[in-house]
Amino acid sequence: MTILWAKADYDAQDVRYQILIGEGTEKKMVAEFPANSHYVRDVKWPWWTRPDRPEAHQFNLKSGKGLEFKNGTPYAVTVAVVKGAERVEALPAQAIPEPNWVNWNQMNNLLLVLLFGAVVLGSIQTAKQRDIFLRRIPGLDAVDEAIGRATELGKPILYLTGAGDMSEPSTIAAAVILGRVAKRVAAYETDLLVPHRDPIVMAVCQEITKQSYLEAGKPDVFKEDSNFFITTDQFSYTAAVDGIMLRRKPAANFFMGSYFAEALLLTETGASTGAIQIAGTDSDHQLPFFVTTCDYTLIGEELYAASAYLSREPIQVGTLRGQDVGKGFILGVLALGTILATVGVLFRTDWPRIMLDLFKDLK
Amino acid sequence: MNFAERMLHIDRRIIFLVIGVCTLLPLLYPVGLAIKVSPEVRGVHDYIEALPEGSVFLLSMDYDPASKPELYPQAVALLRQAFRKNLRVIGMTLWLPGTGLADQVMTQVAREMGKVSGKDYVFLGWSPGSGSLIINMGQDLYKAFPTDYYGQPTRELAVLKGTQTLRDVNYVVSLAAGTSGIETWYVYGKDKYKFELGGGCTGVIAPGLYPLLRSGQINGLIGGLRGAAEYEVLIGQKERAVAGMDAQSATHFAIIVLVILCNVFYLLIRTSRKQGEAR
Amino acid sequence: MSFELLLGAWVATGLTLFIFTFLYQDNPLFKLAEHLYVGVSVGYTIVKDYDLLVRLIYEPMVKQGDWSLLIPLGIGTLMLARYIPKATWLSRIAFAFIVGVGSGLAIPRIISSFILKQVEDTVRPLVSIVQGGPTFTYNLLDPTSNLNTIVLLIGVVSVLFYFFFSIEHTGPVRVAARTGILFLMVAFGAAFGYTVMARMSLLIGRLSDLIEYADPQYGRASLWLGLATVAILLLWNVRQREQPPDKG
Amino acid sequence: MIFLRRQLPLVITFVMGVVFAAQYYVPHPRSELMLTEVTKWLQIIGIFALVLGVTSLFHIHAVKIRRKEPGWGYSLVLYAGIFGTIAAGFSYSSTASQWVNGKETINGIMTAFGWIYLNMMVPLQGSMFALLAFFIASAAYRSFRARSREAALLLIAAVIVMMGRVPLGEMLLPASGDVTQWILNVLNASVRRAILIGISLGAVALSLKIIFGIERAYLGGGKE
Repeated sequence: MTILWAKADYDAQDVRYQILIGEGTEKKMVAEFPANSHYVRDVKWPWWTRPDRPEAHQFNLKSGKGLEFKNGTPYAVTVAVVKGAERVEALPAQAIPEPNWVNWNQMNNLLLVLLFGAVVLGSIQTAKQRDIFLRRIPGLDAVDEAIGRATELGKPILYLTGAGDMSEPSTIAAAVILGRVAKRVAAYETDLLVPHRDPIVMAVCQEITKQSYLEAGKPDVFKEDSNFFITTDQFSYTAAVDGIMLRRKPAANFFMGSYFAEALLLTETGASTGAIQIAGTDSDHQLPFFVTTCDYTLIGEELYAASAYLSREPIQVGTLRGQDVGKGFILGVLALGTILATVGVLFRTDWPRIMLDLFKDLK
Repeated sequence: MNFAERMLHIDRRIIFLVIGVCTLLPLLYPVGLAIKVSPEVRGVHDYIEALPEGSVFLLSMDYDPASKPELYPQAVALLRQAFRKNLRVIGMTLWLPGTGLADQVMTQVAREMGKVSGKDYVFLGWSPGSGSLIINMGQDLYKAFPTDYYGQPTRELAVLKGTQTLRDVNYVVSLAAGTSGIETWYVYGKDKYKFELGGGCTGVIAPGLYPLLRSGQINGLIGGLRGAAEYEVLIGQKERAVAGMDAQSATHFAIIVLVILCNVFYLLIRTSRKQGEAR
Repeated sequence: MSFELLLGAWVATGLTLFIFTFLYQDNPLFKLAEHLYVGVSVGYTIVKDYDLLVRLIYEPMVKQGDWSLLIPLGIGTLMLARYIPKATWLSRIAFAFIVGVGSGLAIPRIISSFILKQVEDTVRPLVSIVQGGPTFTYNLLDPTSNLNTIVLLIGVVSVLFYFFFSIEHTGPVRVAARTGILFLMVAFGAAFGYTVMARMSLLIGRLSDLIEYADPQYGRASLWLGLATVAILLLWNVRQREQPPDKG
Repeated sequence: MIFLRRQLPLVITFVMGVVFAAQYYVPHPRSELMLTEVTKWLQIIGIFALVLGVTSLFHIHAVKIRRKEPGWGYSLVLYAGIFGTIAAGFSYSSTASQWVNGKETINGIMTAFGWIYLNMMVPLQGSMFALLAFFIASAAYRSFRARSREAALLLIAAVIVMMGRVPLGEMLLPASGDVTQWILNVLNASVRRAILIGISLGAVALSLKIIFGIERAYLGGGKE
């Protein structure tokens, strides 16, 4: 419940306001504060819900300690001014608390969700109808190079899909890229090893690998057990994969998907065997280790982009396009917002708020 | 293979040995270097210091044994300060494997400060759901945790009197070792239930939390063992974290020296190769 | 000292040393400790889960008669249907519920905390009012000074440019994206440095425990067990050499 | 049947997603109550998800032991770990004269379960992660080369932060502490913010696609 009243010229530190409330005639004081505080402007109201001019006073009453509002019961609320021994009470106002159905302050949030949703769905539609340009991702050339080298050396290729399950975007991307790698590998008839940490991811990857061998015209060289499950436990998995690296000495190691502390244990061991290492992850806390220990790293969203680039599937390409539009929009907001905020300070005007408030996180 | 190349391909077990020795020696023979306190650590400390007696302080120990060396000293320091200020302390964890550690640290510090479970503090233990658990606590604490860790009904505990939801909590600090930690508390908790939030975390995730610190989503951040050492300095009880800082200094310098050596050898190889090409 | 504490010290020391043998190379001692680790943590989870089942389901349902909890119980059971080949599809209903609620909860909250809030904090005026007049503050140590606002803005904008995929990186975009890479590298370097600190702290924690257990009151556990571990490793190495290498 | 198998999950996802996204904007007590209830359900369902993981682990090692695959002895150790911990978790503590029931301590007295936790689980997990300290050092030695301008920047930033976060560094190079603060607070924060915005857009897009049934990979397997 919000109480509002106009600013008075006697507002000063030594004058105090009291808030009184009661059911019927009996009123009790719930708050007292200096008269030069509790202005509307102290509270972050966006312009579309601001109840009064910024100079007005406001006080928020909430159910809580010593006060329990019942919905539908009328309450009498009033404000009193106290200065020294003087005390003036204003006429009480009637108020009936009603629960709100909509939090109007957050409408900018909803607006963004709807806008972004429309952009993403729209981009997917567009991608289904025509080609959308995607820039080349330099890391992908390294993939082909690594496969080529493994073939020359006659050594296997190790591909990891990370710690995530199929609901994570990075795992989905890792599975898509595996398809592409498998197709190349099939064409060269090189060995492929894909140890897994999640049974469902393994099942999905098995399908994808099989499909790739078919597409490469080499279904006869496909081995059912190139995808295999090790364990869900982080360190047992790591120890086992490290063992594979040391014994089989793969010529190329791929680390795609999401990773945790095990990342360094894997890439360091891989580097010690002299393999070409290519990583791609959106786990930003592990990126520094991939960047330093691997020959090439797809950073963050680059992983999603790589999978869209390779698959050319309209849904993925469209989503990527939608995200780009979103980023462009945010860039615009940042630029325009900074200019407006500066103008606001320089000329001490209030109108830039009309736009700035739209991009504030309000409750 | 020349000398530089051989040095670059040195058996890594020698490096392991160097690191081991550099950690062990200062632990055995400490020097006691001075520690400077950073503003983000002071943020948490000063906020607790300013809380009036009887305020509700919730400490969520969201870590597992793997992060004990960094976060356990932080928990000890925070609890000591909170108990000294006579705050009402609520302990809990979002990480299942951390339950025992959290229980141990609460019991130990409480005993040391002469505090009683149920009256001065409560340990709620663990419950699954992370984000949904926090929302649940924001709606009704007694429903989210019908009993505390020891099976006492929360509704009847003196320490929780008047604390029905997260809205009634004055300050929350999450000591986090990863996801289901500070961000979770912000997104599902502070965002809606408007308590003040501070954080402590392991060194690995600290850089990622700086945007939240900058934008005021958390009012302070204790980062890693170093942060814990700073906190121990602030509350004037120097212990494990401060003791570890010498070893930390030594290992950091060992690594810096290794990096410099690596680059020297690398440059040597590169120049000799260039000369070879020129010939 | 009680027997429990003493035994605890010896077990903890032994297991720590066994794990550290991995630094030498993968060996049976490490494998033993590692499998024990997995076993104990799984056992721990099971015990805690059971306790929770009692607290969250049994007590509210049977003692307080909150039968609405049958719904999550049912959905949870559907998840287990994954093990029955013919009924696997039932588990999809459970996944659909979890993922649906999760996605719904996430959308507005992510927009609020990670997009709006971050944009709000990046958009700041490039001048400040100091003593009534507009001034440009350039204190690097104050994160909110105008100079840092500009640096921050450049960083955010250039890194966002690097992550544009549907336009070619040429001309000004290329310049922005290159700047973005430089910012990325500095941030990664900082994170690396910070992580070094974290990992070293863990090692310090383990080693200070070992030092504590080397005390005579624990029967010098670390020293004796350390010697034993080294001896076993040597023995194993010798046996390993005698055997043909392709076994095990 | 086809509706049940294919359409029903999508319908459930859609309804749940839309309802709980909308809930955020509705502060009415009834909508809050619904949120409380369903989040509690999610907590309970979470337990079943853990069961899934544990069963698959049980299965794999049972197979190993039955087939006497190489290293099956270790699988026995694993089983011993599991059952030993469970037994301790449900044992009777004579010192506290009470059933342990999964408590590490009872009235401040450590139980057998607490003993296993403190003397086995804590040192094992801690040591596993401490191994990383050694690996990070060897990674720094072998890979931290100034191969390019970018690599050099990374290296310098890392060295400054390593110096700025320890007392010795601040003593030798007093500015390193301040520079570290600046790198973390400004440079690092700006990059993280950009990555955060990018990944958040990705996450929102994925959530939207899941709600509208465009993305179905989480349901497992493309075929039905």
